[in-house]
Amino acid sequence: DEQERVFQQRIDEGIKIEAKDWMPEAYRKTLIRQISQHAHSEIVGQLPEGNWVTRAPTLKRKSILLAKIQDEAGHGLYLYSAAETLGVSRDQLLADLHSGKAKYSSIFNYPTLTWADMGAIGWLVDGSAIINQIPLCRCSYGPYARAMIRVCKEESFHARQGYDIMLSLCRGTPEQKQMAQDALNRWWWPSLMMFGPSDALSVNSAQSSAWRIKLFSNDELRQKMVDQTVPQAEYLGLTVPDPDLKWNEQTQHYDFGEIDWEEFNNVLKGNGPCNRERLRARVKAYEDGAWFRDGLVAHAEKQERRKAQAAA
Amino acid sequence: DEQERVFQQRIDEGIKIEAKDWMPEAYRKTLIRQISQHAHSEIVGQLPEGNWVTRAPTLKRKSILLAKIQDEAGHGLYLYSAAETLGVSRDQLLADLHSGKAKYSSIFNYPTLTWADMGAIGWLVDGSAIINQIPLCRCSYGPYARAMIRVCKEESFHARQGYDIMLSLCRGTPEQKQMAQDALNRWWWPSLMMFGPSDALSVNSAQSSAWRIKLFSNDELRQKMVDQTVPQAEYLGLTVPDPDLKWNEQTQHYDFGEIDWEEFNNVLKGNGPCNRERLRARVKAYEDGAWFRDGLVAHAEKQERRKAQAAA
Amino acid sequence: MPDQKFSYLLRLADNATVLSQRLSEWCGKGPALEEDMALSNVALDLLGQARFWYSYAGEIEGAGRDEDAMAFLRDAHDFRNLLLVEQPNGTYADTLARQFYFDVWHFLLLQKLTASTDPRIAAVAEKSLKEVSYHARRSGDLVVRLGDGSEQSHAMMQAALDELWMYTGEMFQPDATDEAMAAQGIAPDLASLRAPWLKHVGEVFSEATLVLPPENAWMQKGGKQGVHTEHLGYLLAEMQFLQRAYPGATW
Amino acid sequence: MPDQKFSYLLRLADNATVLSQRLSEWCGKGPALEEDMALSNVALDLLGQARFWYSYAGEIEGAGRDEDAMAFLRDAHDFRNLLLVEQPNGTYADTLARQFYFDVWHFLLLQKLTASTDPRIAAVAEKSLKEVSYHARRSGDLVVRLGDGSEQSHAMMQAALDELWMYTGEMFQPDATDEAMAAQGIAPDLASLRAPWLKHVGEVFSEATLVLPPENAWMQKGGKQGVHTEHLGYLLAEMQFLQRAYPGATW
Repeated sequence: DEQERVFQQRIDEGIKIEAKDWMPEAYRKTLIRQISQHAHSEIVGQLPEGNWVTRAPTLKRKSILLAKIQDEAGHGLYLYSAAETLGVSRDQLLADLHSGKAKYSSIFNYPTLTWADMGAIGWLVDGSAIINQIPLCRCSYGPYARAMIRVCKEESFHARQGYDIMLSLCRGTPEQKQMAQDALNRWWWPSLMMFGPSDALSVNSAQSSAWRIKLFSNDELRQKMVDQTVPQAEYLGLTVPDPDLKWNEQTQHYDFGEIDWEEFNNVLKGNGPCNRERLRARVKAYEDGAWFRDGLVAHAEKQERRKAQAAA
Repeated sequence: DEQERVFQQRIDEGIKIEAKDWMPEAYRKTLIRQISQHAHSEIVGQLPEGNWVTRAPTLKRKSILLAKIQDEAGHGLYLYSAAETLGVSRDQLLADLHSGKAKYSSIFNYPTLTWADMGAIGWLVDGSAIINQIPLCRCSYGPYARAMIRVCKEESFHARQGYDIMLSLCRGTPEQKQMAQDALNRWWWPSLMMFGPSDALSVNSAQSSAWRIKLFSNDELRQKMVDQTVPQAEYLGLTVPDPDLKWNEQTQHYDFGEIDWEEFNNVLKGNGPCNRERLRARVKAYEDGAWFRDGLVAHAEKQERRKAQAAA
Repeated sequence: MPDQKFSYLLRLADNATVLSQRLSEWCGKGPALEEDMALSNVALDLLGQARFWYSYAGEIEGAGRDEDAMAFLRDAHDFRNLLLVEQPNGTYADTLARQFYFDVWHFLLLQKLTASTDPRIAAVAEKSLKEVSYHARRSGDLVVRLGDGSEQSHAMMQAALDELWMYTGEMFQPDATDEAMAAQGIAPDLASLRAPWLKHVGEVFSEATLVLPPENAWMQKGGKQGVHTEHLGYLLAEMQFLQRAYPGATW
Repeated sequence: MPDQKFSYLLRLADNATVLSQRLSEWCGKGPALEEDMALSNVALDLLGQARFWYSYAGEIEGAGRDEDAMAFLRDAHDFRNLLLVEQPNGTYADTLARQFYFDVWHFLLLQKLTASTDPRIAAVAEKSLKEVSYHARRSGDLVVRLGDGSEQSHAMMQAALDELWMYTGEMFQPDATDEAMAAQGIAPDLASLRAPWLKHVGEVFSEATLVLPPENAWMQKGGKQGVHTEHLGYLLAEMQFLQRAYPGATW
């Protein structure tokens, strides 16, 4: 149809789509799903790190971690706002998260067991997130692209901070280095899984590519992450937990082992170590906070009425 | 009246009153109040010590402390049973505790702030309790006297264990000794207050004496505690926090300073550091446990019905 | 291979320590005085067992670590307890569910350990078995009475038992340490405990009018290898505070 | 008397540390995203202030203790914070009530400290005052909106404010340290803060349609002298775990 043709042409010409522009319903829906999933990930992602804020080992590290989590709440806000431009409310999005209908990144269903996990999450998880997100700064939907620009700037800061934690641990006592290695062992594979199923199994990618809301394939991005991270691990003196990992002179990339997709699918299905806790923590926060939100609304309404009465 | 005369005569002759014997209503009421207050003290008294079970410094100390608190629950049981012989139910007694109508020993409204408090409570609080309770093993009401015999035997064990904690601390590092001194500083005066107001201000004592449910005056017992405890403190190398304390050659007792009865009355009125927490913790335990108790009752009733049906 | 035996003993000891720690959190807060006393009893038995296992482990290690060094000076990743026992107390139904699953397994395990080729393990198991057979009787009995009790107690027991089910798989999943112990006759083949456990648990569920969760449900694992849930770190921070804050002191 | 100044600085630092620790327990669990961010903001400001005060205290002491030695290697009886700030988070209403009482006092105190005869204290106070004036505006504003909000929010705010009232007396009760500081012009006369505090708090209560608890109510005390409530020990056990478990490590 003509509208769709014009719409696709704008995208092909690199013109941003804005909230008030016409767009195909499928484009709107896909974007809402993608942006809200991303927003939910920021919000749920506060929890595994929040688990160590009260136990951060120094006041400075505590400040940095707290500020990082605060940034994540901020990212959640930008992204919910971006989703709202597509005609859905934050409350509706949260309801979908709480009911289990909407997803968030599976990586946050793993537990944070030592302080080194704060390093590994920054380094590997934020590192992977950035690789995923940088292309989205150029995606076709304007509000999303602009939100991603802000997000990426802060994320790269977080990734550096995470690496700095790892560096301190690796230069520290043998126990600290062991902690760092253990964290790498536990977070390596889940971080690779963050890029999603391999291209062969990935659905819906073609349409998303055409719409320019998916700019690289999962496997391309995953390879980029491996290539970028392995030398960093070497610099730390840590061993990547993959016996098949080796540099390939021909491809000029690292070859790496087979991902355990059964584990990936299980975590996705709700069987990760912390799926239950994460969702419950969010639902509890929301439900416990109902009186607070309602109270503020009640006050605002009273003020409105008073203003109206004063004006009358 | 004749019944009362005979009753008093039995008491004077040292014959025990038993549950089925006739007794004046005031005797029954006074006993219920006294025994239940004592039972409540055992139950509430679990809380300040329970506060350190999870933080006991060795497995052995943890076992000893846990066993001690278990004994206290047991004492609560004996004492509630003794009170029940007077025609009141445990549920009614607990309701009175929870509503604030019944009292428990004010000493448990002080916080336990360090491990040394486990020592000080055993040494000073259980020590004072024993001095209070030993005479009651010979009180006029049989079920109460028999409960007290069991209680006192275990309490003296607890007091020794508490002293042993103090001894270890006083022979330990300077920080540990400081901990012990600090605990003595905080528990000394409240322990003296456990014996109640000074005789001059004490009400109802005459009748209780005649009934042989109060065998010594508050001040006599308090003096006994001071005389017994001061040399123990000296052996530990600790300083009793009373500048007026000194041996009196003439009386062959220790003279000691004025008790701050304003503090005593304030704690009694509910203004102690932990009155609110203690009572709330008990009420919460009781309310949270309602489904459990109800479930057991429901099961027992089902079993009864099944038995009746099988018999029919 | 003393290293494997050392690891194995730590598992026994850590299970007992962590579970007794959880139980002692109930101190003075149980639903009835009788329950306060019974829970303390179980906690005390487990503490006693932990002390035996730690002492033996320490002797095998030969590095001079006593029971308290073992319990208070290892961090979470060195703990080898089952995920089940570190789960928070929750409601009293949750606490009972956790206890019931563990007790039945513990009983079956100790029963086999009485025939261990290691005479010291056999002796401690013998002594512990008496205690644990009481634990298992008690928790099973309560599951029956509450499951077949009021509507509310039935619902609460079912929810609690469902909730913890995913932590039971680990009890029967042998790893290299378990296999080495079995090969030497020191400990039984773990997998062999599964059928009797399921049978006993199933009977209790049935008497309690409760529904057994699906046998093939997804199971969590990692505790025996030191990969725990987020709960253990908090438990240890509290439990170990004094030993950590006053290193070298005698208490 | 550097010792008195050292003690005084610890009070300022410990208040900030303990309260920021409590606030950070809310991390990711607030009633709205905006609140999560605002609480983190306040916690971050307080952490920053704590670091300044600790560093200065460490310099005065001259024993080589840095901010982390102060925060992580002292036990509860050495902490000098007000009882108010160590109280558990409770509901969000409890957290807000605690914050409101503290913020107003903190603001009034810092305002006076900007005129301290100790130039370093004056400078830190100056910087902190900007942050804390925002804290006090924010918490006062929320008390008004929730007090004059729904029936439920009104009831919850009133209950929370009543509940914590007994911990406010200590803020205005000078002891020897406070008096020494006042005599040297380093800090204000604490008692002089009471009237303006009551005035401001009273105005907020009134705008919030809340009832001010009785001025002459019984007040708890002890925090400034190191005699705390039972809550602080648990807070520190958690907060200090890593520094205690890995002594001497650099993070």
